[in-house]
Amino acid sequence: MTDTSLHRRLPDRLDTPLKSAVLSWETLLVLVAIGIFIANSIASPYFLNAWSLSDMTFNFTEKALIALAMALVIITGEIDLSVASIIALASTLMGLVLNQFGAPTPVLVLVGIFTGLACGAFNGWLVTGLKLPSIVVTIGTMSLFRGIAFIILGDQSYGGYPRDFAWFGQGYVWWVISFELVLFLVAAVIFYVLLHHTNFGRRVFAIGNNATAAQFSGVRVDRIKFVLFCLTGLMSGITAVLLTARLGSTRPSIAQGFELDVITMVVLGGVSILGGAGSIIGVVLAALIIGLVTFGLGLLNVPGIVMTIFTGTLLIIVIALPILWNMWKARRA
Amino acid sequence: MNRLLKTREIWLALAILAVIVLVTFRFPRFSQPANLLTIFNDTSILMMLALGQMAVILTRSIDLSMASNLALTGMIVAMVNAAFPMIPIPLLILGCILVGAALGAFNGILVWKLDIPSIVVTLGTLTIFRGLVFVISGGAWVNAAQMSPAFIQLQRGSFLGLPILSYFAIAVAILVYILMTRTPQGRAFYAIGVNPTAAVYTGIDVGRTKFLAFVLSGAISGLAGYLWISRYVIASVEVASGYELTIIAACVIGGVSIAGGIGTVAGALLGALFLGVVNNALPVIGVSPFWQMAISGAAILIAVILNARGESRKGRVILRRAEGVA
Amino acid sequence: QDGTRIALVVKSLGNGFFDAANKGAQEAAEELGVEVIYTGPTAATAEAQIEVVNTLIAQQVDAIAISANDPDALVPVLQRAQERGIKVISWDSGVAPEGRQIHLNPSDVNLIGETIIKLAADYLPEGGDVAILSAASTATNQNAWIEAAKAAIPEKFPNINLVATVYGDDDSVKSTEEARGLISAYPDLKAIIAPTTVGVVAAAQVVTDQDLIGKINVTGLALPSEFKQFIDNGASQAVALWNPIDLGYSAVFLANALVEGEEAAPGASFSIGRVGEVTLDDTNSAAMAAPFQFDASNIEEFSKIY
Amino acid sequence: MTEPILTLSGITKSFPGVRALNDVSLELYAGEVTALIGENGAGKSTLVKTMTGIYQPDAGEIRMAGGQITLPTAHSAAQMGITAIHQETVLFDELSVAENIYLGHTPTNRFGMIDWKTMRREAQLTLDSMASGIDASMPLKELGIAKKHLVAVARALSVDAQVVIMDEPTAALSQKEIEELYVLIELLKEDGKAILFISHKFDEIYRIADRYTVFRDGEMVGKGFIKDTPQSEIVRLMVGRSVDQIFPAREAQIGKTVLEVKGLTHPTEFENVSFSVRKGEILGFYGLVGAGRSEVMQAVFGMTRPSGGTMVLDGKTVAPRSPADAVEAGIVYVPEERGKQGVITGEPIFKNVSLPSLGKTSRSGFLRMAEEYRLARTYTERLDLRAHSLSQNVSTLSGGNQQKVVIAKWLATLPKVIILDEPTKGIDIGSKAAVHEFMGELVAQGLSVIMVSSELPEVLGMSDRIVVMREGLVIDTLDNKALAPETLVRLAAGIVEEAA
Ligand SMILES: Nc1ncnc2c1ncn2[C@@H]1O[C@H](COP(=O)(O)OP(=O)(O)OP(=O)(O)O)[C@@H](O)[C@H]1O
Ligand SMILES: Nc1ncnc2c1ncn2[C@@H]1O[C@H](COP(=O)(O)OP(=O)(O)OP(=O)(O)O)[C@@H](O)[C@H]1O
Ligand SMILES: [Mg+2]
Ligand SMILES: [Mg+2]
Repeated sequence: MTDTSLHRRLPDRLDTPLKSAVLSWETLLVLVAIGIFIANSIASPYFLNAWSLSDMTFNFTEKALIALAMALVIITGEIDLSVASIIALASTLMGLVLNQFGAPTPVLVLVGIFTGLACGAFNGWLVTGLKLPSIVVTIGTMSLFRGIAFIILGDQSYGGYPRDFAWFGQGYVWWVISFELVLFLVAAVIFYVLLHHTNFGRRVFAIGNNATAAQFSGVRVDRIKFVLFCLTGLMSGITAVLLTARLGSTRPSIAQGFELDVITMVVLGGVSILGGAGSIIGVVLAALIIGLVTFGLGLLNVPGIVMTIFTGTLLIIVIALPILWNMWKARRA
Repeated sequence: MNRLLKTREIWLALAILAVIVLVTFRFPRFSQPANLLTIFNDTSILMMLALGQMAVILTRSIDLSMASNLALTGMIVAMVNAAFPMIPIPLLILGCILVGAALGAFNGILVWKLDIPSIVVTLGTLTIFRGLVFVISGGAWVNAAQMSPAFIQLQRGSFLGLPILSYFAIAVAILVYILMTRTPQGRAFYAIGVNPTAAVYTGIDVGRTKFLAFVLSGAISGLAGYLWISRYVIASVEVASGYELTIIAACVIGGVSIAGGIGTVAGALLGALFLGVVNNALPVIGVSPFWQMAISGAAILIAVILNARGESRKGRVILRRAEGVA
Repeated sequence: QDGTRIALVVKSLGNGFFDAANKGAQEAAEELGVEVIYTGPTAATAEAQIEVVNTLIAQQVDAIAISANDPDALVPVLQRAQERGIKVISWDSGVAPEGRQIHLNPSDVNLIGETIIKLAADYLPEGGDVAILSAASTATNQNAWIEAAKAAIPEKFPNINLVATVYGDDDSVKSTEEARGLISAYPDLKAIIAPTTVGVVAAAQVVTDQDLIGKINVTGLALPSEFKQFIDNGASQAVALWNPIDLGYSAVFLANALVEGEEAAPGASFSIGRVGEVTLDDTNSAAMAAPFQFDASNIEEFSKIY
Repeated sequence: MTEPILTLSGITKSFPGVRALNDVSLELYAGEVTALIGENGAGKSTLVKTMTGIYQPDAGEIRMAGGQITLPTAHSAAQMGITAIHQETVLFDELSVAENIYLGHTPTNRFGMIDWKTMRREAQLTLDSMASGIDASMPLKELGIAKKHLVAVARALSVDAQVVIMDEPTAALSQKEIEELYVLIELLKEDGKAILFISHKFDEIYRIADRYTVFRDGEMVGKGFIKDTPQSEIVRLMVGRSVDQIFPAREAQIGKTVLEVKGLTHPTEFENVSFSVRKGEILGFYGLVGAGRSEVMQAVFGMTRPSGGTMVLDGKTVAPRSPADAVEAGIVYVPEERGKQGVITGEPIFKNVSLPSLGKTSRSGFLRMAEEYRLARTYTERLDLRAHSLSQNVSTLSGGNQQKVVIAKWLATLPKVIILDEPTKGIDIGSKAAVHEFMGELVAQGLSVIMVSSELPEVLGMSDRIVVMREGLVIDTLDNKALAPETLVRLAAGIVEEAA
């Protein structure tokens, strides 16, 4: 590093955008996704079929919707473990208004969404207002939200959702393109723009990289974190609508264990669990990969639990690979 | 100052007492020694696991794989026992501890050598370990009929009126207490949690210390694997599924700080005991079991809010007036 | 594709009861010359079962025979399967009629309900407190049996006092804890009735551990191979169960009949091979046989079979 | 001529973007105090860390008592008999004082168990020998900063060492405690220990050191005996030029009051702090470390909530509840801890600069990168930032250049008042001059500058008026006309009072 290499007039960047794109995490994920797609096509004759592929999307769209918002939360260095419980509570309250007051579909949807939002706001308040660590807060609210669902519903279930309500979880917009898939794609675009092309997104990254310095730079850290928890709650509420519509019934145990799948998607998508780095494209690709893996193995009638070995190993390997690669490079240097 | 440190545990102990007293009003039999011992015995496994988790959390890490480790070790030991009933139980227990420790070491190595955040590593092994349970068992359960009587009966024996299972918990608690307060290694767990940079300055290898914490939590999970299986006399894929969060909850209620460096053996034990007492009390006083989950969620939130209040009260004082006699 | 493929979807893999059913299903497969795919989720949840059904639809199997984790939640996906030309029957634990063409009850609901109470009452000549430890609160078949049992008590077993119904979720830990809870909450409890193979083992173990053999009688539905020791040690006097092997066997026969073009309608009767014949009722349900009782006299023999 | 106990030669150590040490050598002698002298960032602390096993040198060798040694860990250094009081207090708040002293070399009994009794007793003995008045069994977090520093000293002394290194041990101590430390150092000398003493205070050096070694920009530029060397010679070695020229002469165009702070109070940190700053003025804040200056500034900046007091900016009352409010009002703050509070490491230069000005560079909330680059270029080039590109990660910049990024960030918001907290701490000489020059330019443009500094020459050289703080109180506000440095030191240390 000599002085001559320092430019008087500072260039914007040295690497071309293309070069950095080629070397990115997303490229790695695209390659993995293509690999699994090909492997699936070879392994099962039933895979390459429009309806199969359409059915496959149901394996991930709901979780991926939450993963979009969760990615932002994790980028700021926080976490929300309560998403699955928010779904349970939102779904239960939808069932409650339906069965008690015979509420029509639009009201059901609003109840789902607002319950999610309220739960998210509660988490956000505990984290930013009371300055509590989010991992602990959301472990608590995880039991609390689902617990309320159990109190309301006990061993009962709610059913009898109207036909037009079911469309949210079972309907097709066009041919094999389901409403869930369309909603997910639209949400992905919105979140992509939000995170990568707005001031808000820029501040989210700044908080994740260094929350103190961000605050010292005039970023309203608490306000942004609060909004993000609300957003995660909102997406959980929307997911509650989809899932309830797809199942056509509500039990307090609905969506049990979703949270870990969602976080796996986010982390596999290249979002740093320590905060400050990640992309929506990565998360979308990770969701697709998980969908491909689980559906592909399902076609071979591999039990779900064995699939989790694949996803768990994939997670560790994909995270470890770049690290090992860097270590190897450093050793050679 | 020591008083201040101790208050957290004392408050928790008082809370537990309060629950017991309240329940006793409605149901006198609840506070009979026999019932209290039963609760203690019922909570033994959770107490041990909470101690293992505490060691990991002290080092600013987290182990989400404990319950899966427990299930895997438990399945292995159950299958070994079913196939070779003549292997003496102490040997099996030793084997469990070693297998559990090895699984923990796998987590630890990834955290130490590759510097992958522990939450990612253990999120991965959480699913891998449980998947392996299915793979090795082919999905079949090992049930009471296949286990040897010694295997099942060991923890059910009692000594001085207390079941053997309780002694396991007491032994683990004593060992961890000695480790945490009497050995340089134990203090290293605290040191790297309080201030990792300063720990390096004092010659502590941060990575290696985290590794050892994972080995410890793994070994305890392994031991708990045997105890769990022989207690519930069924080994299946679903054993203790989702229990990892209960373990963390016990730690949090017990005042173990998720940011590392703060936590005591007594706190973790009381945290687990609190959950145990509440779970036992609810059905007895006729509260619907459906309230149980919401109540433990609320308990976690209240505990963490109280702990945070306690911590934020200390502020640095630079005014001579405020410092009093300086 | 070549031969007929029938998927036998169970509530969760690794459950001894379903493994036994699979034995019978494979037997039927051989007899009929069809292929049986034995599958299911590892956790007994509706969501996981839906994913399994989705992949079966993609594989274009000819028929699905399912023991459902939830009677309603599986309806949409099973309807979609039917739209794609797949025959659907439920067995053991049913789905709502919209979701399937036939439901095969292992036995008659009322008969089972009555049997589980009778198992307890037989050994309580004076009467007394009994409690039920069920599977998941959402389990269709258990709920139906419990309803039937409650209905039978007032007339047929007036001195039996049902004090509580708790749910162990077919999870051995939860079941154990619920059983403990029952025992401490109801000091005068005389019997625990567990109409589930997981719960009954857990309850018997608790009774054994707490030295309550002779004070509390555990009974319900149990697999003889898993339960033998508790009959032997006296924690239980008698339990009952139908034959899961026959159940799996019959389910495959029914599914295959539909694939071969037979129509499911009230009143129609189907041959179920060596087990005999069943007739559909108004809801297209059929019942296989009365539950069979196991006690000290015959447990040895049956524990070797299933 | 005696042989040195410890010899370092050819030591080189680089960090990304900085060569902190370049082929330096150093000798330490038994029973003698060697002073290591050099400006901020000269590499002194880095050398200490290579001598204590915390950093591994890229090249060079360490010899002790004739033989070559390696120090792979901090533990091995302690075993070799090298101990240090580090510049940062590297202690554990949640642990007891005794444990802080002994962690890493705790006394154990024959079962390998920690011998708490011995530990507490020994720790208490060490503390008492320093007349510290600290109880070894209390938790460290209950001590003030000066006491904590004493614990760090006790920690170093608890190791049975041949070589004792002290990196600015007196920076946080009061006069009385410093005297105790001198006594201790004499005792160590008598014991035949070799002592390396790092300090920026010449009076101290001349009082206790026998030899000196001077570093400049990571290189060893001179050494010798203190007795034979005049202070001016050492300063010339240190800085490479004569001292008076460092501060730019400027003509103050001072206008009306811009910011008026009255009676600002915080429950634990400071009380009744009042001051005002005028247009075109540099207001210096002087005090010892821990005097509470940073806390006052952070309250003005909305970072902490004061319990009382008022602030008037341009005739309007302001009460910022967050830094964002303060920035909106036109008050900005360049924090002291650059890495933690100043730059967002992990993000490129242009994102750092544009962060508070996103409102200006974006259109209805959507980013416009081209605008960001333009904004960043405008301000970083004005500050003569040395970097390869605007997309370079700030963490790869040297300290001085990071500081420029922080300042550029704030200038882009067009503030009214800019607060600089230790603006040249850890900055190399060249950048330091640039920062000073730039402060002159800022006030010339009509901004108001508040400069917190512990460096006496800087305060005297730059300020129009000086506020002196001690223990959370404003002691005095002085016009910077023919002020004697001693006056400030005395006010800051409270020596006047004690004499009276
Ligand atoms: N961990 C690190 N990473 C990158 N650069 C570093 C690191 N530590 C020190 N430096 C750089 O090395 C140089 C020397 O720093 P060092 O702390 O040794 O200075 P010093 O002489 O002790 O200064 P002071 O008098 O302020 O304590 C500085 O430019 C500093 O920014
Ligand atoms: N009583 C204390 N306990 C702990 N840390 C303290 C205490 N007093 C001061 N410090 C620390 O010392 C540093 C300087 O303190 P502070 O900012 O209050 O004073 P200052 O006058 O601004 O000193 P400086 O010259 O360092 O700017 C800060 O990092 C602060 O956290
Ligand atoms: Mg230094
Ligand atoms: Mg300061």
